[in-house]
Amino acid sequence: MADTTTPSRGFTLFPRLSGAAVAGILIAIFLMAFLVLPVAQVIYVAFLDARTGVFTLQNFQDFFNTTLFRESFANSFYVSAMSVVLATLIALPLAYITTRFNFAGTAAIQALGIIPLIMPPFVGAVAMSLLFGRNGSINLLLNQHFGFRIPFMEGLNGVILVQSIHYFPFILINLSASLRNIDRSMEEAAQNLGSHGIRMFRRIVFPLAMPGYLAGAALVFIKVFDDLGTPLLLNVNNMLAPQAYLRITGVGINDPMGYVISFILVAFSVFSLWASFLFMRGKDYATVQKGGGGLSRRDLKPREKWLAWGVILLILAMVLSPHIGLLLLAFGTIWSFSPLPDGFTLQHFGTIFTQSSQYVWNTLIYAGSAAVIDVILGTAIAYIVIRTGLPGRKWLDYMATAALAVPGVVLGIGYLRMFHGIQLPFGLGQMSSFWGIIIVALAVRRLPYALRACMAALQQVSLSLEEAAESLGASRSSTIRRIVVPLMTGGILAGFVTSFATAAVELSATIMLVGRSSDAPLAYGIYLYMQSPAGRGPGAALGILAVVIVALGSYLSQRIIERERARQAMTADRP
Amino acid sequence: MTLTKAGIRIEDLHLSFGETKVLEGIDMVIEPGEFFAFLGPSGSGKSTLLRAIAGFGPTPRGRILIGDRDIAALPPWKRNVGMVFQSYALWPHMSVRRNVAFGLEERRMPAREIGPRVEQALETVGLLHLADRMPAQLSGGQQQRVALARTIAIEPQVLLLDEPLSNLDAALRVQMRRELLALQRKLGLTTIFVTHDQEEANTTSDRMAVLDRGVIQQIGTPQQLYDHPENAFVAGFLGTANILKGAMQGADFVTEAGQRLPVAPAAAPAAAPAADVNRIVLRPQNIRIAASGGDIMGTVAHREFLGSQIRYLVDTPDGQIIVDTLHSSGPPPYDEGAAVSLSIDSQSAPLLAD
Amino acid sequence: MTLTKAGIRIEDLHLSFGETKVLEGIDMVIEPGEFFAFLGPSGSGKSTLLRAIAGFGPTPRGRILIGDRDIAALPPWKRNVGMVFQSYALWPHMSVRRNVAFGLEERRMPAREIGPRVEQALETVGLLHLADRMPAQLSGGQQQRVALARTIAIEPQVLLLDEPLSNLDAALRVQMRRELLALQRKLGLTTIFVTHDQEEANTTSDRMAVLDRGVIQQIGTPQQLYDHPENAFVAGFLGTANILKGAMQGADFVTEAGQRLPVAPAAAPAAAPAADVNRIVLRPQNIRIAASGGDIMGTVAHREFLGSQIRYLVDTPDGQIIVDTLHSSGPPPYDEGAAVSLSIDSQSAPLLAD
Amino acid sequence: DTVTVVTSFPRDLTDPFKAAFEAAHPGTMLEVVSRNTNAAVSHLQETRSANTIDLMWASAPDAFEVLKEEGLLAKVDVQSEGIPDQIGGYPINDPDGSYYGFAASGYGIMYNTRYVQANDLPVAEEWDDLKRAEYNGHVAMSSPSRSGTTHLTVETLLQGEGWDEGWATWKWISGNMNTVTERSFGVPDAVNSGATGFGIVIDFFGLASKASGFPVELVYPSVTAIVPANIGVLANAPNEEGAVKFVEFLLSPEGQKVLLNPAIMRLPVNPEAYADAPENFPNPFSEDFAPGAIEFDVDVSGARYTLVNSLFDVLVTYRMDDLRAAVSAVQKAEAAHADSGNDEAAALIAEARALVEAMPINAEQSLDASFTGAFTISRADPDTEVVGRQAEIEQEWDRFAVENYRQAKKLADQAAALK
Ligand SMILES: Nc1ncnc2c1ncn2[C@@H]1O[C@H](COP(=O)(O)OP(=O)(O)OP(=O)(O)O)[C@@H](O)[C@H]1O
Ligand SMILES: Nc1ncnc2c1ncn2[C@@H]1O[C@H](COP(=O)(O)OP(=O)(O)OP(=O)(O)O)[C@@H](O)[C@H]1O
Ligand SMILES: [Mg+2]
Ligand SMILES: [Mg+2]
Repeated sequence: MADTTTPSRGFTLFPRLSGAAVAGILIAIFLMAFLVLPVAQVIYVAFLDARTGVFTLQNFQDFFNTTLFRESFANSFYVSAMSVVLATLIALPLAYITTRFNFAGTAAIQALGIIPLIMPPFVGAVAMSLLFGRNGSINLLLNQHFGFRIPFMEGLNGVILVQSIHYFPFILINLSASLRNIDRSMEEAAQNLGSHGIRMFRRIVFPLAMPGYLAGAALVFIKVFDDLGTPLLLNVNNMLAPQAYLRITGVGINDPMGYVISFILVAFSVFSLWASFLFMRGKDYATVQKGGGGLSRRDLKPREKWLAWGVILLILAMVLSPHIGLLLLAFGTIWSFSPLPDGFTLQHFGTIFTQSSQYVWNTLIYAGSAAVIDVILGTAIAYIVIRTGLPGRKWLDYMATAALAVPGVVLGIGYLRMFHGIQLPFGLGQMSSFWGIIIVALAVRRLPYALRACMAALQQVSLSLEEAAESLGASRSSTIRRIVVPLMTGGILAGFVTSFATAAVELSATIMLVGRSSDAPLAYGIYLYMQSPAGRGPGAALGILAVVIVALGSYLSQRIIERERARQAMTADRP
Repeated sequence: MTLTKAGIRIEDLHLSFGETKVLEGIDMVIEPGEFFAFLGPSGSGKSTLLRAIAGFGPTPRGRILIGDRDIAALPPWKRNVGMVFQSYALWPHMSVRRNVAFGLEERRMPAREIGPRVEQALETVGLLHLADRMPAQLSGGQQQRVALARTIAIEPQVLLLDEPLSNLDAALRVQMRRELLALQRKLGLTTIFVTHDQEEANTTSDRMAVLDRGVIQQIGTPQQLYDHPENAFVAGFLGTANILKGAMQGADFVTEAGQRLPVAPAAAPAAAPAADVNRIVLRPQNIRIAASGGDIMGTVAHREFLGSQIRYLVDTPDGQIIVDTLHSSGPPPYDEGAAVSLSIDSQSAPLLAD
Repeated sequence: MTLTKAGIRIEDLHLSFGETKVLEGIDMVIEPGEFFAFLGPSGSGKSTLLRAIAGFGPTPRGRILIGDRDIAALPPWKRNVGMVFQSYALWPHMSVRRNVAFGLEERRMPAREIGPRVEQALETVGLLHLADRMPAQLSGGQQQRVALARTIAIEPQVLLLDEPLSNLDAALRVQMRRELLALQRKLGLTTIFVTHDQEEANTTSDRMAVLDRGVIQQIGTPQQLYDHPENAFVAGFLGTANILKGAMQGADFVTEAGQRLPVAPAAAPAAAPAADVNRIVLRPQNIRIAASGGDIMGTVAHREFLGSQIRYLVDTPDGQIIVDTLHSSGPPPYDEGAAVSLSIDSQSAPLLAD
Repeated sequence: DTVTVVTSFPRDLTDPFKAAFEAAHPGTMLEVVSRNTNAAVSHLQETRSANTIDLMWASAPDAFEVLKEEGLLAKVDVQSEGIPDQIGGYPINDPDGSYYGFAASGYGIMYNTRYVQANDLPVAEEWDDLKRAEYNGHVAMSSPSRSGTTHLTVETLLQGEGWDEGWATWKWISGNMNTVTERSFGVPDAVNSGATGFGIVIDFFGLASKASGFPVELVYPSVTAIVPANIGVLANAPNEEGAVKFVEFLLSPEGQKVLLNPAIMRLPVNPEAYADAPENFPNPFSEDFAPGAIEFDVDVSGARYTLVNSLFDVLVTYRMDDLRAAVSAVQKAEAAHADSGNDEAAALIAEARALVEAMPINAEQSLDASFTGAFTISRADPDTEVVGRQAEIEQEWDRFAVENYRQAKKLADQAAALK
């Protein structure tokens, strides 16, 4: 503090940059190098005349002239919007009950709530169709006893159902984190003025939790819009993302429309995000300001308790059904055209047991590191966007979020194009086949999840808490480290859990980048099994293993959140 | 809403946060329509008691009755008590107007009646012109007034105020206090007011309770408490007091330094025999300071300008004695270090026994 | 940290929130080691000005110098000004002890020195016994004291306090005020204090500035401001004032109702010629009330018990006049409706011109 | 000494070969990198500058064609004996020696016995059977653009029945489908789990599923495509010598025997290997296997490869709902007038059928280089002038299909409404 010289106005080679600016520039470089440029390397053909290679917008004109694409756009939009609605209906009661009441097993329910995100590729689809398909268990039973079927999985509605069951945890996690950040007195004031229950939730609690809800809802919307796996597995082709995928990945096909669609997906994702920003603008939702603590929890009356359990179990049964199917698949022998497998066996687990420890470790390392990178970047970007005036800061957010719209293959091919042939030092070999690049790819693809959570968390921290630290002499970085980050803990952990859980079962980018089978993660192993009829059981068993590992991880994080919350809250609020 | 005046009766109320006992055996009766104050030092349990009446915080042991109804088991929103929070607790996502309208909307009041009611409440607190701001755009005092408007708008049966005026300047405070009193009288609201400011408590409340460490020290009208404090805590808490040790000798109180002060028989606490009296409470304004000719000699140790008064701290054989004199324009007559003589009007000075 | 005393100079400071102008042309010099107060009504811009000095809020136009250094461009943490926030801003995730230790840790003080310093700061605010609680477990006043302890612990060059005592009771406030003053004197901290309580400003500050709507009305010592207000706002804001309209006739001031009041020549504002004088400020304590024999006749409209004083609102031909009398034990002498007569000590009453 | 192979084959196939190869060549390690065919091709294309892979090992002949076109395959000298030139009319090895067939697969109809029983369906044995109304909603296949082997099936029918008849067959079959899957493995999955009754699949999916215990059967229709599964050594292979060693092992009698492993179930290309085959194991070299097998014209197939895929996607995959609606309307109308002798209705139905079957282009156009060039940019001959853009043409076809299907449904509904 002694050498507080006034900044010299003389000639300097480098302009003086604040720490935030340096961080911003570094993040921009990272995103440029590992997202924008690789993707641009692939999708620039959208702007080229397919034959002459000269710049043209003709392809975009073709896009808008094509009925199929216009229909696909409308379908994608409809499916995304409806998925948000359905996901909200699922997530709201869970978030509400577990954060607002003293409820046994809150941590367990919150951890279970994340499991739907951990849907291993391929196996999930098989499990779903065995349960809900036209000849799945439920329809077989219905048909047998009542003579009708419910088309759960057919057409766009099937996509909506599966997507909302799959992605509602985004809303659940972010909304819960937000709910926990609301100052107790906000709600007491409302109760005092005669409001309570659902009404109070709608008018006071929910609006205050809006940053978290919007973060989750935006994720669900954009993710569903950009997702290709689920529609493809349900064989729904006339949506945008599957169209892009089918056109990009056909062997030997060189159709520029795939890249045009990819570009439009990215642009639309950024647009949706911008729209959600507009919605949030000028709304200051920080309520933690006086050193008061956390939302208060109420005890449930016995009747309410039964009701709450009923609702929760119903929802859990619904959203966990794919995993129940997975479990049956993993323990079942043959399961074909019957409500339940013909028999049960432990053999599939025996099969994978000998081979999968490598997969497990790789998955933990890849997904764990990627999630750590994500929360660090997410926190930094959130801080830069919300708390600094750096020019162009919003673009960090747009860029990072655009990753949602980039199909994994595109990123994978982009990485190969960018990094192949770059020899790493220390005998690490080719950059493109180095396992570290898988981590980077996972981190880039899952960054939007962590970022949204971090943004929501920061929005709820009152500026005056930071100002207090600064006035006590804490520099920006120290304030961030000691005040901002701890106060964001809930949101950061939420981001970590989502990134980790989803990265653990990611396949599309990794399958391009895995150089050696000893570097492969779990999802890759599942893929290997699921290529043959005999591999279905072991594949499902490996899927179960993935789910269990990730669920354990998220349960532990949940416990940490709960403990942290309890430490801050009034001691006597708990039983 | 039927606006029958409702009294409050609190019986043997105990409350603790985990291990920390915060309220211990509170008993009090607040009459219907009364303006009642809780006065006490920081951390004495005022807010906790108020919150218990409103239905917040840990569940207390004991009974709380509003009118004839035991409300201890009712949830907050069924109690029909309005509360102004010490931390304001304005909802940041709603404009001032919508904050104030909230309670009325919750009561399903027709929209066309809500508008005028809201404006009237904002008018009362002098913030009508800021009705469309968001809370974050208001100063501390303005936020506090919005919180007040929000609660009075619903005209509750019982009004609880937790230091509602602590962030306002004197002029505004006096004005708000009058408005509040007028409103209270008009509606006949039973009102409880938490404050640490005894002038505020004195001027507004019909009666008040002095709390210390979760125990009620005394209940009475402001003047009763001021003139007949039952213990040193109350005497000291309600205005500045010089408390001199000594004992009764006949009709006089003799200080430790031997100064003989004549006292009125009514000054001794009703319950205590004269033999137990061991302290006398001398109010600073009841001591006259002069260059000479008084009862007690001393030197001015310190002088403070209070505005309308000048306060002298005078060292005497009986310890330091505080003396207040009215301030007229110009330099105060006695400087620090000056030798002065104090004459004491001890006729009505309260006496204390342990 | 070198503890050279540093003065503060503010030159032509303007600040607005978007369209709303909040500070307009603030100029002031605060001497090194001075205890300075900002006084003003709610929403007048006190907090905004203080925050601008600390480096928060919208960037102002104008200059702020601490010592000789223009700090307007420095980030808050390089300014070495400690600030206590009106909203406390305690960190909910840290215990009281860790809240207080924070600033010291940031200054890289060795751990073994931090412990005692923290305890000492907590001792000063009387909260050592609660050192291991979390902020949410404290009462409002306790939270405010932690915020204070947190700031004084770092012994900054300049100390900014935003209503640091507003949630404390009178006794504690007086005590804290003394502690603060002692600390300030000991360390020679230049201190700025925002308050809406003129008694607080009077008793602690060396000088003070009265703000209204973002403009400084007057700067001076408390007694200067009280005795020689430059305008009606200052006169009214610093203590209760009866302001009567009228005009000078020779050496006397004649009220609108024709009452002739002799005044001292020094009472008129320095700048204004006698012909412009049109109002006189009468302090309530400088008016004596009696059953008869005074200058002005009136009836008691209202009576308030203030503790050490009794306040009468008396209706007279010159309007309602407030009169304060000292309270001794027993019922006050005049009831509402009683006919009384006021004698006015107008010799030193300040005069105002527009 | 490590040989690195990139493959789309499941573990069930690669593990036995790895074990057998390493046993036969002690000291040589087989490193298997698994990728689906698309990813493998993209990967090889992108990493050509510093290739780390020795061998490409996969089914789809078209993937090898792409690699060959781009010069990614090395021409190596491989010693093998007893392997004929052709199997089922399809050449086993690349004529230029860029890649080698090591096993053959036929196409067949796989069905779930429980499903068939529950729905009381007859077993479909020929492609034409699948056109019948009773199979409506019970069939699945994958899109030819997603699976090279499916493409061969489609093309086989087009060559065997002729362009227009071939397409007509595919459209009527497709009208009975409940799904067109994106992965070729999606079809056996659907049949195995009973989601659908019949699947058009490559034979080993059916054989291996049955071997794994699923209640499924496979039948070979008389017109079938026999497709070799291939292996090729990559240009600049880091270990070319080892790579050749592995190819030779694969083609050797020991290697061919591994194919009969119940989890693999592919047809060896060496006729002698069938001597050890289990009973009822299909033998493509036998007389009675697929008597209707046609002489497959590889050149025709190659010339319109992407065009056929695109045509199938636009007319069938992406317009599944419209096609299904039209087809079932026609089927209903036909059922209603099966023996009513109503001429008006018959005429309407015939018109509707013609609309469903109508194709936007004819066989000649499908082979016109200036037209197909729009679909094969990278492989187009620079001298041919290309007319139109793929997107433009596809939009045209799409309009054609939607309009025809709509019209066909209308006419069929009209017919059905007639007495
Ligand atoms: N973010 C903001 N946007 C617009 N106006 C604001 C904002 N913050 C404060 N103001 C306005 O600026 C004025 C000065 O506010 P400031 O907080 O400085 O008042 P103050 O003097 O500290 O008042 P108090 O004693 O009530 O705390 C007020 O009228 C307030 O409404
Ligand atoms: N959650 C809690 N856990 C433990 N102790 C608590 C908790 N909340 C309050 N307390 C303690 O209870 C006591 C009474 O608190 P309360 O808020 O009622 O004080 P108060 O009289 O309103 O004081 P103030 O004037 O400072 O607001 C205080 O000593 C406080 O530290
Ligand atoms: Mg309190
Ligand atoms: Mg303020």
